[in-house]
Amino acid sequence: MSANLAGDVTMRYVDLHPQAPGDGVPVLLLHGFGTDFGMNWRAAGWAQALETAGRRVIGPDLRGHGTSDKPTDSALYLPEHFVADLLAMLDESGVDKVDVVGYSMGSRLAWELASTAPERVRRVVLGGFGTKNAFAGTDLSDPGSGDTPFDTVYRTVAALPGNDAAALAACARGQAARPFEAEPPLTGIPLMVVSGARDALAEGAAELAERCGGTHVEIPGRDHANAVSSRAFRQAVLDFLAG
Amino acid sequence: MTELIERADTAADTPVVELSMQQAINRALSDLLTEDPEVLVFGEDVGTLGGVFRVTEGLQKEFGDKRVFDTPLAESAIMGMAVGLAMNGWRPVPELQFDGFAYPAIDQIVNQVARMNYRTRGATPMPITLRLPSFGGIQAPEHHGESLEALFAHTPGLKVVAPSDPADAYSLLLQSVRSDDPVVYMEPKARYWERRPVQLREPSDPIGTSRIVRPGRHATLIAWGAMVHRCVQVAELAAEDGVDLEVLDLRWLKPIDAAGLAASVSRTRRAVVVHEAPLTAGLGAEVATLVTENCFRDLAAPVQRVTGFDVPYPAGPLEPQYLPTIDRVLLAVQRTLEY
Amino acid sequence: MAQENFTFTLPDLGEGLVEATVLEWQVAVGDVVERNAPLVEVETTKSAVVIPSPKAGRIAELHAEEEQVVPVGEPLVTFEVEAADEPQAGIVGRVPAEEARPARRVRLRPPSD
Amino acid sequence: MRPVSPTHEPAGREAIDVDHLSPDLTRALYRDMRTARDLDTEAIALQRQGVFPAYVSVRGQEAAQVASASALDPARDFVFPTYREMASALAYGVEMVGYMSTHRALWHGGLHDVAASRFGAVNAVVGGPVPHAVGWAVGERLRGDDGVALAYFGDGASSEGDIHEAMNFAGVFGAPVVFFCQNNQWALSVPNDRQIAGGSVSARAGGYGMPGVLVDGNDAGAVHQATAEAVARARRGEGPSVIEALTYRVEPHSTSDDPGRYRDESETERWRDRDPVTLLREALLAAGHADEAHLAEVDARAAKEAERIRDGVANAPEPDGSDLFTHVFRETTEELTRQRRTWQEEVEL
Repeated sequence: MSANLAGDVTMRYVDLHPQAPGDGVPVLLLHGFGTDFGMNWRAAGWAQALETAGRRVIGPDLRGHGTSDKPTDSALYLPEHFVADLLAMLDESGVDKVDVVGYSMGSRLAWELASTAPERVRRVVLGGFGTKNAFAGTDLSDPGSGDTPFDTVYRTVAALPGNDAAALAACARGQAARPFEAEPPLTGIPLMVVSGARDALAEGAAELAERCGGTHVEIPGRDHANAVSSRAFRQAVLDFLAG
Repeated sequence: MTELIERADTAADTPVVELSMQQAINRALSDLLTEDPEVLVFGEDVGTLGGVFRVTEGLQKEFGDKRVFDTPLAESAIMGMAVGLAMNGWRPVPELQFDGFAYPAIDQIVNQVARMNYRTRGATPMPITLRLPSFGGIQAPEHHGESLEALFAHTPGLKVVAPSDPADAYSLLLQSVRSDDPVVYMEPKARYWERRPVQLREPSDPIGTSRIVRPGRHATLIAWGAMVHRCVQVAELAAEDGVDLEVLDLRWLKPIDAAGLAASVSRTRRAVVVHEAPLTAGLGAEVATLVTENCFRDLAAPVQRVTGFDVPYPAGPLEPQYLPTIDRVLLAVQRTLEY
Repeated sequence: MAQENFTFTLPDLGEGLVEATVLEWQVAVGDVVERNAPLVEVETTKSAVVIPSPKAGRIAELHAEEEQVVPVGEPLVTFEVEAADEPQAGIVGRVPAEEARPARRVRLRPPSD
Repeated sequence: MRPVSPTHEPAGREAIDVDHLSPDLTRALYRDMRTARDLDTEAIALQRQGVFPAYVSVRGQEAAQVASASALDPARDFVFPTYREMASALAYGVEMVGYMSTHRALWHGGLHDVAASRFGAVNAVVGGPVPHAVGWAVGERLRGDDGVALAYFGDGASSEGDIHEAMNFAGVFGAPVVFFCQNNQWALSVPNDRQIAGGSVSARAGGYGMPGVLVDGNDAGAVHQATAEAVARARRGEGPSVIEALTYRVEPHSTSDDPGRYRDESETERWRDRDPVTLLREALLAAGHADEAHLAEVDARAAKEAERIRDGVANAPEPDGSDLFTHVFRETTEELTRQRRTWQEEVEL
């Protein structure tokens, strides 16, 4: 039932081509919970940095976010629906393979995409993400009511203009319904994990990288909210993707 | 389901540059000469000198004197030559140096350019764009401050456009020159110099689309060319009084965006049309009629016109009293608000 | 070409934000920057953003330290930029002067509806 | 070829000779002039029968028109006519039913395909198309092609500012244009001495730095030679020239004109006697280019062709009302589409 319904949700995305194309593999940027491509990536300087590096950028607003449809049924936010959206988008854009860079919830989905369709992913970057269950201790029937790091995030983003609090709550419940499993590890695809040194939501980032045979980069002084815009993060990713 | 909402690439996503309208038109001409080897730019002083307003500066140097050339001083022959060049497969972009000098060429423009495609039943298209520095506001001598838009808009077979800012000047010129119909492209001289950050964009709206420059709720100010800027000034002042004015830049004076006018005025319920040309039989009458035809039931007040007076365009010192002033526009707005 | 200073103040980065924290400068005094090059990374209560440079020019002064909270509208950075050429009039007429604040006599009353 | 010194008042019939031209050419000139004469006669009749609202006769100007148009190459040149160039169109190979339809007022400019025939639309603004010829010719040179533009205009049009502007442009740009003035001595009711200051259009060429010649416009051989020389010169890249062919409009300005109000019938009679078709016929016989039997056969065929064109144009369908809207723009506008709907609902019914 939900599979059929999933077809009714439209995910909207942007496709930015550099003026001087370099690497032929596009970079897929997956934003975090409660934000969108413009806020998470473009405003944080990523679109411009990748454009300058000659990289084509594909940037979806994940379902429930930004310009995309925002259903309020949590069954429509299971990770496999997001992965199906992303694969449909890649097919529509005629893209075989991407480098995928996720942040927070976007990292979880990058992991799922790479596990489901490893042939479509060349390299993967997981930002603001670790082994910790992001929803631990949160009452998802009433997110934002408690004091967990996720409650704090939820309260901030639910108040942002353009966001639909009910859709975001449904999204949280859908994600939580399939808790993240770091097993089996993601091997065979070069992987990097990046996290702010003060990011409570990215506990276990280094461990996750190690399990997958990847590298871990820590951004000093940064937390979950502000690691994404740091120059050190961008530079680390540009180097990793170019290598 | 997925849906692409933005595709940016080299052409569409050019960097923001600071340009005057002069420079934006120059860029457009340069890009047109580059993209289409059939584009020719000619007129009085457009070559070596680069135009009396420097709009064609550097183009002859870049593209050679076969693509960008000076003609003798004869407006009728400039337009007649454009007809012949078009018949021979070229895409002429003639300049007539000033609005008032278009009158000697009216025979060629009206009798020949405008109807050649019609009279030959499509055998000889006229993809001619006449660039015409137009309107007043620079205290120029007589015959250098005329507004001919009603005359051109009244001529079957012509399309007429007047940009109001550098970004529009660029994309509307691309659109005009690429059109296979003859277009009179009226450049508001008074807006030539102000520099603005501009993203040079490919035209995205179809020919005949207006643009909301400033959204508002209480009344729509309708203008084109330099009067758009005047209306924006008025709207900013009105905002201090708690009056929220929408400014609609008509852009295309033929075809006129009747739907765009209707959409705006049926929301705001009041309209004031502002132009430099004299009142009687000016294009404001056409705009007012379109608004009345399409929004009669929504209108809270009759459409107001603020225009030049029915007098010959005056000498410099009187120009500020002839052109629609801020107070005259504000008074017209007040009349619609208090009707 | 003549040089002039241009001071860029912290813009409102979202609806109704009143301040932002400077996270990291991406330029230093003396640097020559292009328009739209990354200028400074700031964080608001809503998000962290990189502000692109509004001007091309040389950085003359940074008005805030990293970690410092800057209210919207306060100076952020001063550029030394090339002064724009004075526009030259055409063969006839004058370049219209741009009034800083246009004069008016008429005051409006908002409509009741 | 004997030197000609055409005058406004012919002393007599002044026989012409065509020894300098090939028999094939002179026979073709005769055929086209004869056909044009017959078609002209048919057209005047059609006007009197109420088929044409009006007609402008070319009678007496057949040599000037046919012999000049025959000096061009319809595959690469382009003709810019006014409204009295029926014989030129015929000699140039224009589809004549379409061309003549303008006189039946089926379509302004005519229904012939201007682009394919390389013969411009009939144009009532005399002088107006002359700058077009210059533009076309400049375009030809810009592309590196060797086509030549020939612009027809009359003694009346020579007073128009556009003629001056066009000649000056052509001189400045070195454009391959032949400015062909058919001086038929009467601009409607105004004679040359009230029209042309200085008395000569061809003499003005010198002021533009181009050659100008005056030829006997009723002498097909002379017209052809002068035009061929001007065309060859232009084709070689040596620029424009002016030809003034002195002839005479023996018919009224148009079928609705009364020349009795402004000119003496005896003058007209003297020019009727110098009929260019008769002069050429006699010259062909004298030169041995054709015999009576051949000419009789040509005459018969010309009459038949004129009838074919006459019947074609008389029976041509009237344009559909929707044609009002069809060619106003290449890309039509919403407003015009709306007006077309109004036409459908309120006029077509």
